[in-house]
This record gives sequence, C-alpha cells and structure tokens, in this order.
Amino acid sequence: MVKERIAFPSFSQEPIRLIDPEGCWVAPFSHGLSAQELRHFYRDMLAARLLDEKLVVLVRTGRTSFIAPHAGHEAAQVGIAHALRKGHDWLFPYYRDLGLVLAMGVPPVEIFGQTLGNAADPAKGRQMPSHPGSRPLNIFTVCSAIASHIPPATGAAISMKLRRTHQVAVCTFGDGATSEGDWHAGVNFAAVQRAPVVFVCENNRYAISVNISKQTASENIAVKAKAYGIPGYYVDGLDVLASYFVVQYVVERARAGEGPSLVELAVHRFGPHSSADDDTRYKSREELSAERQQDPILRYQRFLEREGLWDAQWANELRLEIAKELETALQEAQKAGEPDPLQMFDDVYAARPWHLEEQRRQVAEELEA
Amino acid sequence: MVKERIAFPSFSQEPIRLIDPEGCWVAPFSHGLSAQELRHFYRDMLAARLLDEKLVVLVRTGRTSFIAPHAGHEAAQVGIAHALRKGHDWLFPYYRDLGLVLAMGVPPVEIFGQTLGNAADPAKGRQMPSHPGSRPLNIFTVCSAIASHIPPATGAAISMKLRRTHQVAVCTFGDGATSEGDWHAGVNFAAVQRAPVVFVCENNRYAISVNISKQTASENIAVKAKAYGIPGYYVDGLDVLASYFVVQYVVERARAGEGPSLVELAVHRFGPHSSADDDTRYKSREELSAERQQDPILRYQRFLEREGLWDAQWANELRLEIAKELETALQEAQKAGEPDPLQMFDDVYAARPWHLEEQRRQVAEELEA
Amino acid sequence: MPIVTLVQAINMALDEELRRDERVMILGEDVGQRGGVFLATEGLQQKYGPDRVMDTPLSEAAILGAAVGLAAHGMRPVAEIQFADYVFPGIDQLFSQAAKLRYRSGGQFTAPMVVRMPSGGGVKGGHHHSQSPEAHFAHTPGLKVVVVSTPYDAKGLLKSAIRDDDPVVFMEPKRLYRAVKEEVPSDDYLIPIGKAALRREGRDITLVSYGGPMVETLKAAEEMAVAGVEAEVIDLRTVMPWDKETVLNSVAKTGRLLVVSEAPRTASVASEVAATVSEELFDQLLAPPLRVTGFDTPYPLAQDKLYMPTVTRILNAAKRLLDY
Amino acid sequence: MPIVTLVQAINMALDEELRRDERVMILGEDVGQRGGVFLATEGLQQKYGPDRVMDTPLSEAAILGAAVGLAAHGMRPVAEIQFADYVFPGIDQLFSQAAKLRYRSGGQFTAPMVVRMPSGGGVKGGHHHSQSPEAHFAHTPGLKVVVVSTPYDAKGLLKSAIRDDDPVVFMEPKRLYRAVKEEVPSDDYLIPIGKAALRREGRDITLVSYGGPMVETLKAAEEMAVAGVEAEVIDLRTVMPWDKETVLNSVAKTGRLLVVSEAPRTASVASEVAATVSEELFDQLLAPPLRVTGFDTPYPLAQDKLYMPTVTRILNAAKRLLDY
Ligand SMILES: Cc1ncc(C[n+]2csc(CCOP(=O)(O)OP(=O)(O)O)c2C)c(N)n1
Ligand SMILES: Cc1ncc(C[n+]2csc(CCOP(=O)(O)OP(=O)(O)O)c2C)c(N)n1
Ligand SMILES: [Mg+2]
Ligand SMILES: [Mg+2]
Repeated sequence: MVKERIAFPSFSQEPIRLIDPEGCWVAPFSHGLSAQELRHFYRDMLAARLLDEKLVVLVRTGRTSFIAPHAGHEAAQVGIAHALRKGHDWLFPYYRDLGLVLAMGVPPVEIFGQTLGNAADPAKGRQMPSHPGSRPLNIFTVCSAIASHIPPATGAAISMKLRRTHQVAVCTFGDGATSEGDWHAGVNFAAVQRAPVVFVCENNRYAISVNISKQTASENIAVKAKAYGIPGYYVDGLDVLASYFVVQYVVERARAGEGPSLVELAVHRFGPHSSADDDTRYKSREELSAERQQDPILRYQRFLEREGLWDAQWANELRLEIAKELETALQEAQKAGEPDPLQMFDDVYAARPWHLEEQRRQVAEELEA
Repeated sequence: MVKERIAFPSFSQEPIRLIDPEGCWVAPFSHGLSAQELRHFYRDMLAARLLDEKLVVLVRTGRTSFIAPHAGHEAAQVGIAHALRKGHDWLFPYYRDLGLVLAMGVPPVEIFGQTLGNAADPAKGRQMPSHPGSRPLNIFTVCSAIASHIPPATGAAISMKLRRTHQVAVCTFGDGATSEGDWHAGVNFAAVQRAPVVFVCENNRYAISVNISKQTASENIAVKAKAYGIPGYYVDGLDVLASYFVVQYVVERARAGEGPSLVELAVHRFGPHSSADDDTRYKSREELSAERQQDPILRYQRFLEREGLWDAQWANELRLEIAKELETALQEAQKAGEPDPLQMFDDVYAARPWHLEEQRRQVAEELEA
Repeated sequence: MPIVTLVQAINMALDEELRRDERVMILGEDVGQRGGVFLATEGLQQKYGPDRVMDTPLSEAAILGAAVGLAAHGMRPVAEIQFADYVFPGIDQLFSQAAKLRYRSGGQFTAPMVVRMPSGGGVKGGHHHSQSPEAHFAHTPGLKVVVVSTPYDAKGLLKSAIRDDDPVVFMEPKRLYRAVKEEVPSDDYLIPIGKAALRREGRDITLVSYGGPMVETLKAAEEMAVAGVEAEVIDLRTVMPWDKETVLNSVAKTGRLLVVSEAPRTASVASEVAATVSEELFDQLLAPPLRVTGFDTPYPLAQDKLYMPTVTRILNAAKRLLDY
Repeated sequence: MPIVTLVQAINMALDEELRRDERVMILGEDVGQRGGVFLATEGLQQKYGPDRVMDTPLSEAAILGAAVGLAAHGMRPVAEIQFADYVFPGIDQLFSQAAKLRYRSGGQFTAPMVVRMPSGGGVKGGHHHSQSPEAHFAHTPGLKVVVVSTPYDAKGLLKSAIRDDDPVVFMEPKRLYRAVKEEVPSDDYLIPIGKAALRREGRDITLVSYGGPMVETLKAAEEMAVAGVEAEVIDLRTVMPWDKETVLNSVAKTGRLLVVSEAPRTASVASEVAATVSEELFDQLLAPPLRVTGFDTPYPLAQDKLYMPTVTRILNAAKRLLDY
C-alpha cells in the first residue's frame, strides 16, 4: 500500500497537513484509501462528536458529575485509532480520549457505565468519568495524574521488545503533560532502549487555563524530541488523514525496531477544560469562535465532497444510526444499578489481607444494621 | 573588555575550544586577559587538584568516610568559578564540585570541616563529605538527591528577576542528572520565566558506572536546550578558558535579562565515582589512561608556556604554597573536635517543638548517665 | 464583619498578605487568570500582577522546587498544589529540599514557604481528587502541617503559615470550601500553628479530629448530647506539631479517646495520637483509645460517602468506648 | 549449605528467580556491569544479559514507572532503587500507578513488581543514605512492604515477593548487608509475606521490631535474660500487612509491648503497632505499649549511631515497662 512507503519530515517548521481547510488533498502522494475506509474515518469522528455532546448533556442533567469534552480533538483521536492494530497494540490514553477509545472499539455501554460509575463500568466505579480502560482491547486504564502513564507506556514497550511480540505502545497526552518530570523520564528511557512506543501529544495549547506560552518556551512540542535523539513530527491534528498517516508511519517504524517517536497533533479544545471549568475566564469569545470555525469534521466533510463521497442523506442516516446506538447503550448502562458497596474492599490486592477483611466486615455490619 | 563582546555559537557540532590539546590558542579573537589573570586560572586548577589528592588520602587513611573526586573536572570548575561575581551571584553546586567551591572562595578549613563532619563544619556535620555550602558566598548547600537542586536554582533566579537584584544563579550537575524529572521541570520553568539562571553540565560521560549511551540517546547534552527554547553550548571542558568565556558569556546574557542557557562542559572523571566505588568494574584501563593523557591542567600549562608565562620554579613554589595552605587548614579543622551531639535536634525548625524537646531531653539524660 | 466561606477566607488571607509584604507571592497551576480551580486565588493576579500571582507549567516539582529557591533567596512563596493527590510527582522537593534545607546547611539556608492544597474526599473525586496525605508530611521532619476546618481558622492560620520561618503544608478540605459561612474579621489576626481548638466542652469522652471529618464529629457529639453524653471535641488544626497538651488534658478528664480522621488508617496521624495517649495516660484511661478513619483502600468513587468516617461510625465507636 | 551474607542471599534469590522464570528481569541504576553499588546484582548481567539485567538512566520515575508497564504487560520486574532515600523522585509511580492499578481498573490490569531498596542508617550516610521510609509505603493502600533482617529470610521473602501478584516494596537494611553470615539453602524455598518470625521466646515482655534494629533488640533481650527477664522477640519481617495475630498472641501472654524501629517516630509503623495493640488488648496490658524509634529529625551524619535505637535505649524503655 502507498501509505507504507511515505516518509514524513521530522521537525518541520509548518505542520504536516494532507487536507487543507478547504478540504483539498494537498499531499504529493495519493492517499490510496478506499471509499469505505475514507467513510469510516468520517463515521468515527461523527460518533466521537455525538458521544461528546451526549456526555455534556449527562452532566447538565445531573446524571453524572464530570466530563472532559474532546470536541475539537476528533480528527487527531480518530487518526490515532486507525493507525493502531486494535486489540494487538497497546494504548495508554489520557482523560480527554473518549473519542479515541470509542474509535478503538470500546463498547459505548462501557463508556457510559464508566461515566455513571455504576455496575456497567468494567472498572467497578472506582474512578471519575473520562477514565476508561479495557483489558481485552489493551487499553491501559486512564490515571488522573497527568503524565504518570508515560513511564508505564515505556515499560510495556520494553516488554514488547524483549519478548518480540511485534506490538507497539501508543501513548497520548496533552501539551501540559510535557512539563511533568515523568514525561521526560519516560520518553528518555524509551529512546535509550529504542522501545516500540509512540508518544502523541494532543496539543490544544491550553492546560486548563494555562496557555502554552506559559507552559514551555520551546517553538513547538515536536522539537522536544531532539532532547532524546528521536524524531519529532509536527502535524495538523485537525486533519484526520495527516494524523492517521503520520501516526501510522511512526507506529510501523517502531514496530520495525527503529525506536520511539514523538508526534504533535495540533488541535483545538472547543469546550471548557471539563464540566467543572469556566473557560470564559481565560479564553476570549473571539479566540473560541475562530477555533470553532476550524471544525475538523467539517474540514473532512469538504474533503469527502471533493472526493465525491459525500452525500447529505448518508450523513444524516449515519448521524441517526450513531445517535440511536449511543442512546441504546446509555439506556443499557443506566439499567445496571449501583455497584455493590462492599466492592470497595476488592482489588486493593489480589487477596484481602486481615486488615481489609476487618474493615470490610465493619462496613458489612453497618450496611446490615 | 574583549571577552564581553564575544558571541559563541549555540548547538555546535564540535565542542567550543579556545586552547587546543597542544596548548595553542585557536580562537579567532584574542583573550585579552592579563598575565595575572591567566596565572590565577592555573593556581585555582592546581589548588583543586591538590585538594582532591589530599581528600583521597584522608579517605585512604581512614580520617573520613567518603569523597567524590573531581580530578579531571578542574578546568570546567575553575572556568565556572571565574565567570561568576563571587558573593553576589548564587551557585547551586553538586557533590563533585569541591574544586569549584574552593575557587569560589570557600575557606579550605570549612571544606575539611565538612569532610570530617566535625565542629569546623559550618553545617554542623549533618551531611556526608562533598556536600559544601556557604551562606556568605551564596553557595546553596549541596543536596545528595541528584537534580533536586535544579528547581530551587530556578526559583532563586525568579526571585532575582522579580526583585531586580542583578544576580545570576549558576547551577551545576552531571550528565546523569539530566535524566531526572526534576531537571526537566526546573529547566523548563526557568525558560518560560526567562529567569537569570545558567545550567552547567559537567559531562564526564558516566553516572557512577552507567555510560552516557545508556543515559540518553541525544547527540549530546547541549542539544537538550532545544526542548526548552533556550540556547545550548557544547564546550570542551578540559579547556579552562573555553569554559570560562562561554559560562561568562551566558551568565552576562542572563544578567542582561535574556534568560537561561544550558552549557555542557565535556570533561573526564579521572578517579572512581567516589571512594566507595571501584571503576575497574566498568571502565577499561585503556579508556582510563587515554583520558588521563588529556589532563586539563597540563593543557593549560602548555598554553602558559606558549604565552611565555610558564616557569617551573614558579609552579613549584605555587604547589608548595598551596600544599601548605591546605595542610594548615586541615590541621585547624582537625582540631575542632566533634560537634555537640545534642545539635542533632537543632535546625529541624526555627524553634524546637515539644516533641523534639522531649526527644532531646531523653538523649541529654542518656548522655549524662 | 464579612460572612464568608472557607475558600473566601483563604482568598482574604492571601490578599492581605500580598498587600502587607511584598516578598509574598503565589505560584501554581491555574492560579492566575483562572483564579485557581476552586477560586481560592480569584482576583489576585488582576490585583497584584502575573509576577506575584504566577501561573506555572504543569509540574509539581517545578512549583515546589521553585518555591524552595524563592524562599531561600528571600521571598515568601505560597505554592498551590491543585489537589493534594498531585503533590507526589513533586514530593521530593518537599522531602529532600524544603524539609531538610535548614538542617543540612546547619541553619545557613531556610525555606519559609507555604504549600496550600485542597485535600480530602466527599466531592465525588475518585482516588485522585480525594486523598488526605497528611501522614506523609507529619512523618517527615522539617515540615509543619496544618489542616483547617473553619473559615475563621483558615484565615488566621494561613497568615501564620505565611509568616512562619519554616515550610508549612497547608491543607484545605475541599468539601468544606463552600459548606459553611461564618464571620471573619477583615483585619489582621493570627492563629498560632501548633494550637488545637476546643470546639465543645464535655466530660464523658474526648473526640479528637481535624479537617473534613470535624463536621461529622461535631454532629456525632450533638447526637450524643441528646442522649445525655457530653463529648469534648478537639480540632487539632495543626497535625505537626500536634497539640499534645490540649489532648492529654482532655483525656485526663474524660478517660476516653476517639480519634477521627478520613485518611487511611495504617500509620496515620490518628495512630500517632492514639499511641501517644495510651503511652502517656495509661492509668487514667477507662477504655482503649479508638480510631475511626478512612479505610486502607484507594479512595473509591462509587463509595465516596461510605469511605469517610460517617456519623454512625463515630457514634458506634463512641458507644464501644462508653460501654467499655 | 552455603554460608552467606544478607546481600549474597539477595543475589542468590535474584539469580534463582531469573533462571526459573524468564519473565523475571532486573532494572535500576548501576545494576548491570557494576553489579549494583552494594553488589546485590553482581554477576547477573554477565549471566543473563543486558536485557534482563538492565542499567537504566538516572531516574527513579523511569525505573518505577517502566516496572509498572513491564509488569502490566506480563513481565515480573525487580526494580532497584539505589538507596531508599531516592525513591521520592519516583514515588508517584508507586503511589498513583503501581499501588492503584488493580483498583482503578477493577482488576483488569495489575502490577506484579518488586521494588528493592537498601534502607536504614548506621553506615555514616547522612540524611540521604540512611532513611527508613517504610511508613510512607505502609500508609499507601495497594502496596505490600517487606523489611528483612536475616540472610535466610531475605532469600525466601524476595522469592515470595517476585512471585507475588501485587507490588511489593522490599527493604534491605544496608547495615546488615555484610554484618552476619548464616546458612542459606541453595534450593528453592519461600517465606510467606505477612508472617512474622518469633526470634526468641519469653514471657515477661514482648519486643517487636524489624529490619536493622533487630540486632539491638536481640542484644537487649540477651542482656535482659542475664538479669532474669525473659523477653519474647518478634521480627515483623512484613510491615504491610503486618502479622497482628502473632503480636497479639505474644502480648496477651506478656502484657507488655515495646516496639523498636529506626524510622522517625511520628505516624510510623511503630505507632500503628502500638495503637492497635492498645486497642485490642487494653485489659490484658500491664503497662502502656511503648516505642523506641528514630527521632523526628532528618538523619544526621555526625550522630549516626545516636540517632538509631541503641541497646541502652531499648533497655531503658523495657525497664520502664517492667517497673510499671
Ligand atoms: C500531576 C497532576 N497535576 C495536576 C493535575 C490537574 N489537572 C488536570 S488536567 C490539567 C491540565 C492538563 O492539560 P493538558 O496536558 O494540556 O491536557 P488537556 O486537558 O489540554 O487535553 C491539570 C493541571 C493532574 N491531573 N495531575
Ligand atoms: C535521586 C538520586 N538517585 C540516585 C542517586 C545515587 N547516585 C549518586 S551519584 C550518581 C551518579 C551521578 O552521575 P552524574 O550526574 O553524571 O554526575 P557525576 O557523578 O558523573 O559527576 C547516582 C546514581 C542520587 N544521589 N540521587
Ligand atoms: Mg492541553
Ligand atoms: Mg557523570
């Protein structure tokens, strides 16, 4: 396939872009993707957007307590998802990646279960919403502590290398995460070991309220790769195919034993940082509306139009189909009910030591009383 | 002065070198230093070497428990010391910097007091040898935890900037230190704040036994500056004048409000990591003897010879003079005696809370019994 | 006198100290324009500028370590850690640098800094927005540790912390931020670090707590009063150094001690208070000192309310003590 | 049966486990060619290659975090932290990742890893080569914590730790590394995590200790025996979960408890044991449970010997208990 042969330039001044804002294919090679494949990208982006909207409603209507909206990140997230071998490669996502994990194949009922923190959550309601994970899909359960998953991604990749599993670990994070010491430690070790791991920054230029100018003085995120002797790619993350092709390129590079890469996908965060945030305190309406005009889904729609693959009726039906699918999953998740309160004492260790037995017994008695 | 006007290239492929191994001045500018100044560099390097030798003897003869030898680092350390405004600028050194702190003006008796951990130690014998510090000289007391002094150096520099004190903070560390998360966090924050701090790596290519190839995959240390949007200078740290001129250049750049820099001074570590180490386990005799042939003091001697400033008798007298000075200081330090055991309970807080009073009373009673 | 919430009292204290002493400054994630995620620093950057109320990169090591350097160089930094749970990526700066700087330098250098952090559970935060890590700090010589529970105290103690010559970890139970309002003088007053507050007098049993669970402890005491049992309630306020004298005086009177804390039980501040009291008042105890604490599990989202000491749990333990 | 030191026993255990299970690997600073700064991993890289005995960059977060990922992916990593004092720059990987991975994923992912670290004082190491941070680990749900004191135990417990399905912090008192030699079988044996060892039987007083101060505790017991007092001596070996049953059984018999540990006193493992015993055996105690611990100061170089529990200090406290 064509895409396997394309080499992308590292450390470019301008972001790598394959589709321009008008939807024109601007790359010097042909994408080589089938109509079905191209439509699949659209479907996944649309599903990500609809999921986001639905989650926002769940918060507004008091059915869950928290959400970290990913609108604006869809092209990046769907591009990443398509670049992995699902269920084979490992994903180390962060809390803004619900669009990504959906595209990876996590069943919506699990996403809603996690969001509701109820018995439909495979993780037993232990964490806040936006913290998915899936053992069958090799999606390492999200941890709130920013950048704390970077060294584990490196470790998993070292294991892949030592055991020759031909897997790749893909690890995502925001621009703010790059300031953490653990980020540095993890990327550096991966580079020394030439471990098959790809670090992908979803750079929305804000860490909650902190603009990237106060986060780092480097010209961009990709250039930070120079500190580790690995390639860094600066990519337009509003372009789903650029995101896809570049991530796929470095994933296969890693799989071939050529070591880690850093990819920066420049995106926008259309919503507030989270449902607990008020972005009007630090982002001007002008900035926000300028960003929203660069909707990654709209850009891709224009591309499909130019490719002759767009059809309003198809899109509408798709929208309805996804909406229904999500609604069915939500209904199902809502039926699950509260997790057993005594599960509080499970999974601390493989088996409960005496002190947890005692503490559990106390609560069991209280609940009976 | 000439030296103020020289701009050095950042991110050079080859190390910046002003004096070549044969002692020839190879720079395209004249150094503009007086005979006295040039001889001062020699004196300080020689003193550093003699101090090192003396400390090694103290360990061998059981008079102290530990030492981290700095032989091979003298040119780098003396270069740094001469680039600072002593007593005005702040130094954040690490444990291999006894040659540096000596050149900064820390009285040898204090160095020996700290080495013996006795009452001659201004820090009351609280830490292992090789952990100097001096309030009057603004030398931040060394902390064993590698790279933990990087963020504090950044903080002090931010204070200097906010209060317009026209000071600069110079922070030194080894190549291994650059892998720590705190190193990254501290350098990044300094760069964002454009704080007047200079980060200087004494790169001897080993962290105890770990060769730099297992430490980082970056082409050198200086290039890591790119991750922070600050200049990085790759310098021959066996060349005292290159070390001096480059560090001075970036110190004055920082003082002028142009922000931090990273300087890599490439050196050798002639001895084992510490008196507790056995470097034959990981360094071949060939490597070691090849390194020792590149003695920074000898190179500078050749330079002085070419400048017509070398005189064997002068050098001999100097050596005797320094040796005597050190011996006198050692004698004096040895006289100081053990610190008061009850000082164990001082300086935990500004005043002793009840629990430390109780614990102190207990020990006082034991000591009386 | 303004009637304010705990988080507003924090804001008042910061505002006043920034005004009073130009060495005082604030640094942390989102403390500037955003005013902090809980609005503790709201309006302060607008008033004092971005140099004195400084947004930092996302790195707790940078925040805490820079605070050490700022303090050593003569400033009075107040560092904010966005949630107590996130202190750990930077904790070596507290443990190796801040806590030991005075000691290792023989008193030559010091780190008079405050580290503010919202702590504790009860806000559906899951295990990274609910922890109570005070035991880690209390176990580390060189740090002082304050945990507030009322707006009035919060202001007076934060001012004391800022003027203290040692590093002070200042914990603010986030579930109390807006839970109550009370009168807080708008002028300068200090509450000493290391002094407990007697919240209620009683002769039958001593309840010692601090921070978030003060609410449940006081409620339990009221319920006990209805049943004719007079509990003495002590709010430690400072857990390092904790006010042993006040606690011992009370237990010497009541003969019964119950310590209430929402941190995990093992090797906790509650363990310390219980162990010390049995050591020193053995003969005067009518029953064994008991503890009601958080459980030795990570903090679970789904059991957010069940994890923390409930009024029932406190009453049950008190009953055990009274029936002993 | 070979007669070996504690550090050699560690080396034997590692060697055997590397041989037994190819998922086992070692990573840390200087563990390779150098064989570790204490030679605990001597010869292992030569034998198993640099992939299975891996030198890492100088970053505890990289070591501990990579271990989490290695373990989650199916390896059995044994991470070495060069000195316990240096765990703090990487401790968030233990606290946020390793300790909580099983919990936060609802059991989907786990981190079966061992974190070895030389701990404790007595080697003129000053405050960064002498600390005993076990309370921090014991206070963190999800971690198991072992502190060894004999070569035989060290081998059997390390093997158990490597085969354990949970993260185990494995502390090795460095002053005991070469202090004693004993017979250690060269074949496979396991000592269960969570079980204390009765080092000496007695009926007059129970001495509970672990790690380094086991030496002084046993010496004190011998001196007491000379004076006709029979002390029962328990070596906890595991401090999380600690063996409450063995301790309670002993104190029920003797009525007197002295806990000895060299870690700082406040909110320590010693506090936990003392608090629990008074809680559970109040009526059977003849005297208050006492603690002999390290002081609440950073570890001082000059007072290296004075800081730790001395035989005299143990005897004084025992006397207080016996005379009570
Ligand atoms: C260690 C740590 N510190 C602080 C926080 C609080 N926090 C949550 S999200 C966030 C900003 C992250 O920004 P970025 O990495 O750019 O990701 P984005 O949310 O923009 O996608 C912060 C500070 C945290 N979760 N973990
Ligand atoms: C946080 C921390 N981890 C580990 C150590 C143990 N240690 C002491 S020196 C050293 C190597 C440092 O190497 P480098 O930074 O290159 O400095 P050099 O000794 O070569 O001058 C190590 C690992 C430490 N002191 N601190
Ligand atoms: Mg961001
Ligand atoms: Mg080095």
